[in-house]
Parts: sequence; C-alpha cells; structure tokens
Amino acid sequence: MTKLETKGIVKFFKHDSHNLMALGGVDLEVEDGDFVCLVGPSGCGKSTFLRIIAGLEKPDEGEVIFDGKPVTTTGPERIMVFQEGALFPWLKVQDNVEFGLKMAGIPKEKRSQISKRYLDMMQLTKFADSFTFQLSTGMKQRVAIARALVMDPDVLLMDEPFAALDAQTRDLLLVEMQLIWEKTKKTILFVTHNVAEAAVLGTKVAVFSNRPSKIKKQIPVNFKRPRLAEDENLTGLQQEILAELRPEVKKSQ
Amino acid sequence: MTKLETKGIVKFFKHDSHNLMALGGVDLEVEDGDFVCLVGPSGCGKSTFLRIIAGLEKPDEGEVIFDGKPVTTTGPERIMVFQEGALFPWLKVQDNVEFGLKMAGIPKEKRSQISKRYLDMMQLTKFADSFTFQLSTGMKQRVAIARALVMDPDVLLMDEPFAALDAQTRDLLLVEMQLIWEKTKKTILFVTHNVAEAAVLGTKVAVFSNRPSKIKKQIPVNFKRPRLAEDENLTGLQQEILAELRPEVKKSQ
Amino acid sequence: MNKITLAKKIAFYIILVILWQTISMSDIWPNNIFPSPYEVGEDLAYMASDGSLFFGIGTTILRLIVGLAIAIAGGIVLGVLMARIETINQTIGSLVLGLQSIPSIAWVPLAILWFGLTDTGIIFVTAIGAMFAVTINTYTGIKNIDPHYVEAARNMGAKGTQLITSVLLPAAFPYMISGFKQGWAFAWRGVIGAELLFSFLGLGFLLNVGRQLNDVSQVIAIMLVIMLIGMAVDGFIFKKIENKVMSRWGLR
Amino acid sequence: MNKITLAKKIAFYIILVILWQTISMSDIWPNNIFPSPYEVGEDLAYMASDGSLFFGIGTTILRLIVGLAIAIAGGIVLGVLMARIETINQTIGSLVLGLQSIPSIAWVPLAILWFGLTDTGIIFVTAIGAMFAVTINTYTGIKNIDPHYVEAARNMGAKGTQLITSVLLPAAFPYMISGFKQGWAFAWRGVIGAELLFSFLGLGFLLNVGRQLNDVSQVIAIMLVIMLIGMAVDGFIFKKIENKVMSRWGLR
Amino acid sequence: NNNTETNGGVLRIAYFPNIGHAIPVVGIEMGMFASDLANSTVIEPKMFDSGPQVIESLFAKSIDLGYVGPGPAINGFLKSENHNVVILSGAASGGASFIVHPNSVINSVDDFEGKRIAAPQIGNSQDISLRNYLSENQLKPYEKGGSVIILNIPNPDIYTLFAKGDLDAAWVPEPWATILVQDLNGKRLFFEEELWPEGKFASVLLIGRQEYITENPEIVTKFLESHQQTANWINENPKETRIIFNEFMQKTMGQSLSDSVIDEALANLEITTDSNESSIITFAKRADSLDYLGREGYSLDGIFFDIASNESFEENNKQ
Ligand SMILES: Nc1ncnc2c1ncn2[C@@H]1O[C@H](COP(=O)(O)OP(=O)(O)OP(=O)(O)O)[C@@H](O)[C@H]1O
Ligand SMILES: Nc1ncnc2c1ncn2[C@@H]1O[C@H](COP(=O)(O)OP(=O)(O)OP(=O)(O)O)[C@@H](O)[C@H]1O
Ligand SMILES: [Mg+2]
Ligand SMILES: [Mg+2]
Repeated sequence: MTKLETKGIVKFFKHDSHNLMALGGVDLEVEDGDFVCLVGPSGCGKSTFLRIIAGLEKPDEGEVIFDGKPVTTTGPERIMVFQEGALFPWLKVQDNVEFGLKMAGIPKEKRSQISKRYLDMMQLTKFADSFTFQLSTGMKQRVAIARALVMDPDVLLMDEPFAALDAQTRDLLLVEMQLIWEKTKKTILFVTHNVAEAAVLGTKVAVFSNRPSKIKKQIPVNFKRPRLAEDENLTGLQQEILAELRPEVKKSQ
Repeated sequence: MTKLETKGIVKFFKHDSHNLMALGGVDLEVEDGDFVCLVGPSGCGKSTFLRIIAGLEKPDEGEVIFDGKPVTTTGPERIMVFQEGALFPWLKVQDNVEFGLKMAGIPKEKRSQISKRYLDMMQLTKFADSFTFQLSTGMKQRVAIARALVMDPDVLLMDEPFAALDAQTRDLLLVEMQLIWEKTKKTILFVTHNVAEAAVLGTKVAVFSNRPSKIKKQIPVNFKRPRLAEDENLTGLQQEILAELRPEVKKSQ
Repeated sequence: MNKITLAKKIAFYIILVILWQTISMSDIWPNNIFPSPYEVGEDLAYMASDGSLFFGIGTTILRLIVGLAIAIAGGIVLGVLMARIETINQTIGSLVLGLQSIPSIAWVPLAILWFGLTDTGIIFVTAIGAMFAVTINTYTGIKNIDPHYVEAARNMGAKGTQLITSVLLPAAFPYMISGFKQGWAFAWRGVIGAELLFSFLGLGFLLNVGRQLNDVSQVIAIMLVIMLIGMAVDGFIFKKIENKVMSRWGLR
Repeated sequence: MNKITLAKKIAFYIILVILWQTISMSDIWPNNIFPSPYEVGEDLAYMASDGSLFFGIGTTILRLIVGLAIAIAGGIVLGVLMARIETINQTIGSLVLGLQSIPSIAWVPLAILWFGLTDTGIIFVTAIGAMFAVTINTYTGIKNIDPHYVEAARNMGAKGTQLITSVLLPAAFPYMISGFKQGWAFAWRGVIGAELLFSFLGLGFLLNVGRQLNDVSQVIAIMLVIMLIGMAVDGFIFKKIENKVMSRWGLR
Repeated sequence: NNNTETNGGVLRIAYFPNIGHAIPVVGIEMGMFASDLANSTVIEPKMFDSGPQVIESLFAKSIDLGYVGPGPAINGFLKSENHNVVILSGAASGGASFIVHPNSVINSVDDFEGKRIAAPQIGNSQDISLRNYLSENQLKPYEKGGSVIILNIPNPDIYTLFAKGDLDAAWVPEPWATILVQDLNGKRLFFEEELWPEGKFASVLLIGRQEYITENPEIVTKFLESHQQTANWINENPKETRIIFNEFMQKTMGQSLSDSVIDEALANLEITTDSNESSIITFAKRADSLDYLGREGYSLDGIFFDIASNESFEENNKQ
C-alpha cells in the first residue's frame, strides 16, 4: 500500500544573482513500513526534500500525497528528526520528549506515562531529569528520536541523524534503529551521506542525481536483519551504490 | 637518529573532587623523518600529549627531549596543527599562512615569497585573498597545514586534522599528506581516532592504553606508498590495530 | 574567592583609602573641594543615623523596581510583536531605535509637564529609558533563535501563543537577559537622573541637596552608596541569573 | 529596503504626525503641555535659521567624539590589563564594576568642582560614563577568546605586545564592538545630561533653555534632533561596522 | 494624593528654601498659615529649587500657589493656557547684588570686556538684569558676538566656581551674594536696587492658578491675609526670623547658614507684599528684548489678579 508519494517536486532558491533549481522534479513512492535511505551529493537537495515532505517548506511545483490526500502544511503524522537534534536546551530530557504531547494539550499524567515508555526504549530513563548539555552526542540523538516517536507519527523523516557521532556510538545506534523500526513498524525516510549506513538500514536505497536533482535510481535491499556495519555481504551493495553516486559527486564539484 | 623523545610523561588534571591522572608515564622515541600515528580511546590524553610536546602544557613528571636537549616551552621547531584548524578569522588566507613569519619579523616581500610556495603546494593560490569563512572545511584544513609548514618546523604535531571532513575530502587529503611528507621529510606526530587513516599514513602506529595512559604497543607499517584508504592490503593491519584498541575503548566506557 | 585574592582586595582598598586621605590632607586642593574619606564616612554615618539615607535608598529602589517592571513587561511585548509582525517592525521598529537613543534625562522636562512633580513622573523617566533596550534585545533574541528550534516546534504542533511562550521566549532568554541587564543599567541611571532634576526624594535628591549646599563630602558619600547598590545588583542578581541560565544552556 | 517597506514607513510616520496634530488640536491637553507638530517644526526652523541649532549640534558632537575617544582608548587599555594581569583584575577590576554602575549624571557635581564650567568637565562626564562599559566588554572579549587562537599564536612565536595587537585585540573585536556601542549609548546620555546640568552650550543646553523658558515645543524639537542623531549614529556607523565585522567573521 | 486635580480641602504651596522666601518659610514653620486657614484647609508645602519647575508644576496642576521670581512668573503667565498663571501679590523686593572676585579687577562696567560673569538659569530675574545691563552699556555676550562670557548656572555651582577662581563676577540673589562676600572675600560692586527707580523692584512674587483662585475665593482671601500678616511679623521680628530660618535649613537640608550671613542677607532685601507692578512690566520688556517671550509678541493684560474686581470674590466679599 502506498503511504507517501511525491509527484514532480520542483524547488528553486533565490541566490544573489540567479535562481538555483535545487530539486528538478522528484518522484518517489513509499510503501507503508518502508525504510527508505536517501543518498546523494552534498547540496543536491536531500534536506530540502525532507522539509517539503514535513510541510516546513513549500515546493514550487509538484505535490506531496499522504494516504491518498495532498498535504501542504506540517502535521503530527509526519515528524522530522533534525540533523542537529534541535533539542530545546531550556527543557529537561523528559520535557523535551513530552513537548509535542504538551502542545497537543494532553494532561501531565498521561504525558509522563507515554514518555516513560519511549525513554525506556531508548535507555534514557536514568537521564530523564538531565539537561541536554549533560548528554553525550549519541544520547542527544536518541532523545531526538524519542521525541519524534512519542508523537506516534506514521512517517518518520530523519536528516543525517548520525552524522555527528563517533564510530562506536554510530554502530550502536545502527542496531537500535533497526530494532525500533521492527518494533514500531513506522515508515521511515532516512537521509545519509554514508553509503554503509544506507546499506545497513534501508529496505530501499534511493540515489539522488546532482542538481537539479531527481531520483536517479532505487536499489532494493533484501539481506536479513539485524545487519551490522562490518557485514561483508553488504560490500557488494555498497559498491553498487557508490558506482551510482560517484559520477554525481564529480559533477557537483 | 632519535629526533624526539619523551620520558615518563605524567599529567594530572584537577577535576571538582579529585585529581585525574590522564597520562601515566608515556615513553616514546621518534626517529628523524618518522610519521608516527597515535591512536587511543577518546579522552585517554592524546591531545594532552601533543600539547606537552609542543610546550603548550607542562607535564607533572617526565621530560621532552628534542635533538638531545630537554625542552619546556614552545619553539618554532615544534609546530602544532590544531583539530579545529584555529585559523584567525580576521586575517585573509595568505596573512594566516604568513602569521608565524610576521611574528618572527621577516619582511613583507620575503614573507609573501615563502607563503606563495606553500599556498601553491596546497593548491590554495586562488584563495590567497579569501577570508577563512569563505573556504570549505577541507580547504581550511589545508590552510592550517600550510601555516604550520611555512614555519619549516622539524616536527609537525597534528591533532585529528581530518576529523571534521567528509569522506571525499578526507581521501584527497590522505594522499596529499603522504606527498607532503615525502617532499618535506618532516617528522610528523599525527593523532587520529580513525584506524584506517593511521594505517594509510604512518610509518609507525602507536596505540595508547586507557587512562592513566601509556603507550601500549607500537606497530610498524611497511607498505609502499602512496597508499589508499580502500587498499585491501591494509585490512589486516587495521584489524591488528583494532584488536589492540578494542579492549582499551571498552575499559574507558 | 580564595584567601590570597581576598587579602589582595582588602589591601587594595585600604591603600586606596590611605592614598585618598593623604591627598586630602596635603594642600593640593582645598578641603571643600576634595574632602577626606573620614569626612565622607562621617556624613554617611550621620545620614544613616537620622534615617534619611535609608529612606532615600528605599524610595529610589521602589521607583526603580516599578519602572523596571514596566520597562521589562512593555519591552518584551513590543519586542515579540516586532519580531513576529514584519509591518510593526518596519514602522514602530524604526521609531524604537530612535527613542532608544534619547537619553532618559531628556524626558525629564516633559515628564514634569505631563505628570507633575510626582512619583509617576520619575517612574515614567525610569521606564522609558530602559524599555527600548529590553525591546531591542528581545527582538534580536527572537530573530537569532536557531530556526531548527522553531521548525521542530512547529513540526510538533506548536502554534500562536503556545509557540511564543513555550519556544520563542525561552529560546531567546539568554539574549533577553542581556537586555534586562542593559535595561537595569539605563533604569538606574534614569531614576537617579530624574530624582536629581525633579529634586523630589530618593538618592538623586540627596545628591542634589549635597550639591545645593556645596557639601562635596555628602555628594561623594551618596555616590559611594549608588555605587555599592549598583555593584550589589550586578554582582548578586544578574550574576546569579546569568550563571543559572548559562549553566542550563551548558555554556559554563 | 524595497519600495513597499519604504512606503509603509513613510505612511506610518505621516499617520503619526497627523495623529499628533489631531490630538494637539483636540482639547485633551492644553497647548503649552502638548504642542502641535507644526509648532515644533516652526521652532526647529527658527533655531536652524539663526544657526543656534547647528552650533549646538556641532558642540555636542565634538564633546561626544573627544569623550568617547578617551573612553575607548582608556577602556581598551584597562580591559587588556585586567584580562592579562590577574592582580589588576582582582583589585581595580572589582572597582570598575562599581564605577560602571554610577550614572554619569552623578559625576556632574564633582566634575564642576574639579574642572569648573569647562569643556573638560563635560568631556570628563562623557568619558567616565562610557569608559567602564568599554573596559568590561574588552575584558570579557579577551577572556572569551577561543584558547586555540592564543595557543596557535604562541606556538608560532607571538609574544607580549605582538600577541596583544595581532591576536588578542582582533580576536576580541566582535565583543569590543558591542562595548563601543554600549559606550556610545552611555556617552550620548552622558554628554546630553552634563550639558543640561552644566547648561553650557550644546544640545543639552538648548534643551535646558527650552525648559527654563517653559517652552515645551522647543524641548520636543531638541528631543527630535537628539533622536535623529542617535538613529543616524546607530544606523550608519555601528550597523556598518557590525556588518563588516560580522561578514568578515563569516557570521552573516 | 499628590495628583493633578484640585482638592478643595488642600492648598499646595511651592517655595524655595531661600531667604527671599522668608514669608512662606516663616508662615509654614511658625504655623501661621495653618492656623489662619485652620477650619477650612490643610496646607501642603512643596519645596522646589528653581522657578521653571514651579511653573511646570502649576501647568501640571500639581500645585496651587507658589513663590517665584518675576522672570518665571511672567513666563508662566504668557505660556499658560488662557493665562492661567497669575500674580497675586509681592513677597520680597530687592536682594540681588553684583559680586566681584577678589582676584579680578572690575571697578566699573568699563572693565567687563572679556570677563566671565555668572548668573542663575536662563530667564531668571538676575539673568535678565545682567543681560539688560550689558546691552544698556553697549556690551554683548560672547554667543552674540560680544566679548563678555555669561555663564548661566545654578547658585551652588556659582559658589563652587567662584571659590575655584573660575569666575570674575556673579550677579546673584541673597543669601548667595552675602555668602560670596563673607565666605569668599567677594567685593560687592553694587546692589541691583541701585539701578531701579526708588531703589525697589519685585524679586519674589506670589503666583497661582487662576482656576484654583476663582474656585476657592475664600481660601485664597484668607491665605492672602495670612501672607500679609506674616510679612508684617517678619519685619517686626528680624532676629526670630533668623532663628526660624536656620532651624528650617537644619531640618530640611541638614545644614544651616551662619548668623551673620542671614542677618546681612535679610538686611539687604525687603520683605513686602507690594508686587511693584512697574518693575514687572520693565522685566517683561527686557525679557522680550532678549527673545525670552516667544516670537509672537506679548501682552501682560490680566497678569495681576485683581481680587477687588473679580466676580467670585465680589460675591465672597458680600457674604
Ligand atoms: N534557504 C535557502 N536559501 C538559499 N538556498 C538554499 C536554501 N536552502 C537550501 N539551499 C540550496 O539548495 C541546495 C540544496 O540544499 P540542501 O540543504 O537541501 O542540500 P542537501 O542535499 O541536504 O546537502 P547536504 O548533504 O550537504 O546536507 C543547496 O545548493 C543550497 O545551497
Ligand atoms: N584543561 C583540562 N582540565 C581538566 N581536565 C582535562 C583538561 N584537558 C584534558 N583533561 C582531561 O584529560 C583527559 C585527556 O584529555 P585529552 O583531550 O588529551 O584526550 P584525547 O585523547 O585527546 O581525547 P579525544 O580523542 O576525545 O580528543 C580527559 O579525560 C580530559 O577530561
Ligand atoms: Mg542536508
Ligand atoms: Mg583530543
């Protein structure tokens, strides 16, 4: 069943002297429960694409169709996890996680009940009362994911959530991410510039072309889970993705 | 010939309630023209060690011996390239590169003659008049290296200079770094947390133990150059380094 | 503060007072122009013993608090409006920048005309001198909020007033504090200046009396009091708030 | 600024003036308390035509420039000393925080005593009100320099004065600018306040004359001039410097 | 309660802690005002230190009556809406002098060129007199292209600058004139009254808001009687006046003047309720020639409030 579809998304940006066409008609179909990894050269418009789906930015042409209906604004069924986490430093961890619930007017008790579940899932219970600066980068990323999951969205939009992590922490989260996906059966769009990451996580890897970007190729991934980053079976797949990516990166330089 | 030697370097840091012993007696001998890569768990004291050699920090015990004489202050023969680059944002690229020469009182013409050579070597000539914010991360790192090389130091101390770079830029600089080293015949101490990087660059890889740190093992690397990150010959070496490293990282967690 | 620092500090102030006493005892300046610290101390003690000092301090502080409270409340509202509604920013905003550069003392003549020689007049001068600093800092603070915060909040369903109180104001708070601090500095200057010109109770009035009577030692005594109160507010109230916010933001 | 913004701005000010005229023509306040914009304009024109306005502006600006220059130079030196020498910071530093909280108007009585009714006295008041803001911001700026800059510079052989002029001051410059800005705000307040109390030429003097003669429309006219000059300095000089520094630092 | 609206039961009076204001000081300190008005009105004294401030407060309706010099009185009348500020009575005559610094050589007006001469605020009576005196002697102030430097500064600052030797001379009211002579060895070149016909000119006046006056004829009538009686008492009891004045200074300002200063200052002025109308008209002419009265010309019609011919007072008198 098609959960989310984008049709001919075009996006221009004004730069000083000219108009930059960032997205040049992006068509993508995402099934319910898909885990789609998006890769592409730096600056090709991956973040912009996610932001358009989230409703944080308006496309110049094309439309985003969710459950068969076009959407144009933000909505609690499409929640984004930002690359920098964008946790609120003035709130404690638990209050960060409960933020969306509070905005929705859910009473305090109910809120803490829900947040407890996700803090648990993310192994953050001990840090519920900490401020965000007291967390390591990996822990912050987990809070950001918990904050998104709490909203119980149909679609989770993740923009390079692991880019700032060191290798050890990233390996850990790669495993956790797969578990979460299996547990919650969410539909996930996951942007990364790390090919190995895409191969480990995705049910499908979509490669963006250089600007004006389209989706150049979609590669299905069918290995059994949990997959590990070191997994030698994935090497071939990584090479395949890289082969698609390399000429685009060249063009972009 | 021994260029640089450290003998039983011990360093304590005051934390709120207790004294933390970061370095627990580090002994290292570096030959003239060596390219020593230092790896170790996060927080084990690699940066501290480099800073002590540079004379930016005083050890609590032990001494640094350079060309047979103990040194305790900064000197133009031991120049550090900082992880963040630490370029001066108020100076243009060329002025950044010439900074040390200016401090030494070398006249303007002579300065620009010298800096031109290194800007050239780093393929930065076109950007001599740019400000640092106008450079990409990779270019900034190259300016930092040029700024250090201009001082014509005997020993170059590099603290994770490539950590903030994306994969493509890093691969490029890995090759360049080897060329520079071959051209200039400098003695280099290079800190990294990336095992592949260490294997590609070093003539020797020194593995730090967890705090209080010592040098646990030194592994010589004898493959022919230029080596590439993808080089399958290096896989075995990487595994060897990782095997030494893994228990230390575990201890540190 | 460790013992050596404290000792240094005490020594410094003792030397300062001794130096002062020496200069005043030498005949460089006549005593009525350059009084000795002893005379100043005597004046302070006298004003303290007859209660006029504390009454003056109390009056000034009360006016300051009311004026500053008005300035902060008004400044925040105006700042938020300017940051959220571009038309307000383009029109009233440009005026605010101008009003901000009118020294609060320049408002005194108008304040007397409009409010008479009343507390209201002094509070008006105090508030108007401080309000625009708060406004500008609130505005800048909101404009400088990491857009990711706002987007994340909108994405999670925050809207309207909720967005302002739950996200914009707390996110802009570090900036706003420096607005409050600047506001306090202007308010403090404003209240003393107004009292001096209105000559209507308070520390500024006592300063003016000293001046009217050519009593330099009273003038210096009141200046010391003004200085000590200023130091106390800066050092206790603002330092505390700043430290708290900074540490919560992980900046310290 | 695009055309729509400009049009909005102009419309806003026109409406403001019309509103003002309407209120003054209605009988809410008597005319001597709330003069019409027409009267204020007439007063301005009159003062402009007999040259007293421009002479006043010139005098004030000259004093401001001298006072501010002294404040900036002195503030930088003091700030650097405090940042580099811990003993100075612990002793004089604690005093600076106190002196900073004395409203510059409070210095007027002493300035008259010490310097008489001279430009020097007014410049003293102007400079002393601004200097400590520059000092504190220079100090904070130097203390907040990324230590890597200093270490890199030392590593490349920078020492002593070279280190201060080539690294510390340029690195602290973004902070120092906000010190200059704050210093200017205090100096502007100080010079007008001093002129008002000294009543010795300048814009503050003209304000005082308006006040002494109970001429509200002259008071408002001078306030408008003060406001316009303040806006010009903020909008042209400081905005320009800030933009330049910000863009060089890559912040904009 | 110090709000802007008139309150029938309260009379708010402005005055300065100054020897020329002996009538209100004594009237209030001795309780004369209070006892004369006892059953109808509470007296609320308000102390000021400059005339323009009193006028501003009258405009803002935060006071009802006030004691000021002729300069501010004329200004107040002309600038007020419907000439609301009017003169009710005189309070003192004379009492200003021209004092020369001991180190300065000024023996007559011929020596004024290039000298620094101080007078209180712009528009104040001494300021008007000084500037007029200069122009009568074909001298111009510095800012008008002449050579005499006029410094308009508050009296205490004149004292300070005089002490420092920054001034050559000062045109000041009592008690400052006497203080400069006694404390700082100043030389009294002339008394201002020497320049006036019959040696008299109004120096302190009782003014008020016409609105208040016509609404409260009873209170005002009684107050004026009390004002007159206090003046008489002062003239009969100069010694007691000195003691009361000094106690008052000690109480309100924390300091007192020496007996000899007060005695001499009191002797140099005349406490009288005569408002000397011709001197006020002269003051206005002089102020106008100095551009102090606006650009549209002026008229003093109605500045002297005439109780005898006012309707509300006529009724009051009949009752
Ligand atoms: N607000 C904006 N104003 C102007 N141009 C923009 C804006 N946002 C994005 N762009 C431009 O659009 C293009 C796509 O940006 P986007 O951030 O979506 O790239 P990306 O694929 O996420 O890159 P990266 O992998 O580096 O994060 C870039 O060339 C960028 O310069
Ligand atoms: N100035 C300091 N004050 C207190 N403790 C310090 C200080 N500098 C370093 N340390 C401590 O010393 C230890 C070593 O720090 P160092 O920065 O040398 O580690 P590192 O090996 O470079 O780590 P990384 O790989 O994360 O850069 C750490 O535990 C750190 O907390
Ligand atoms: Mg992106
Ligand atoms: Mg390190």
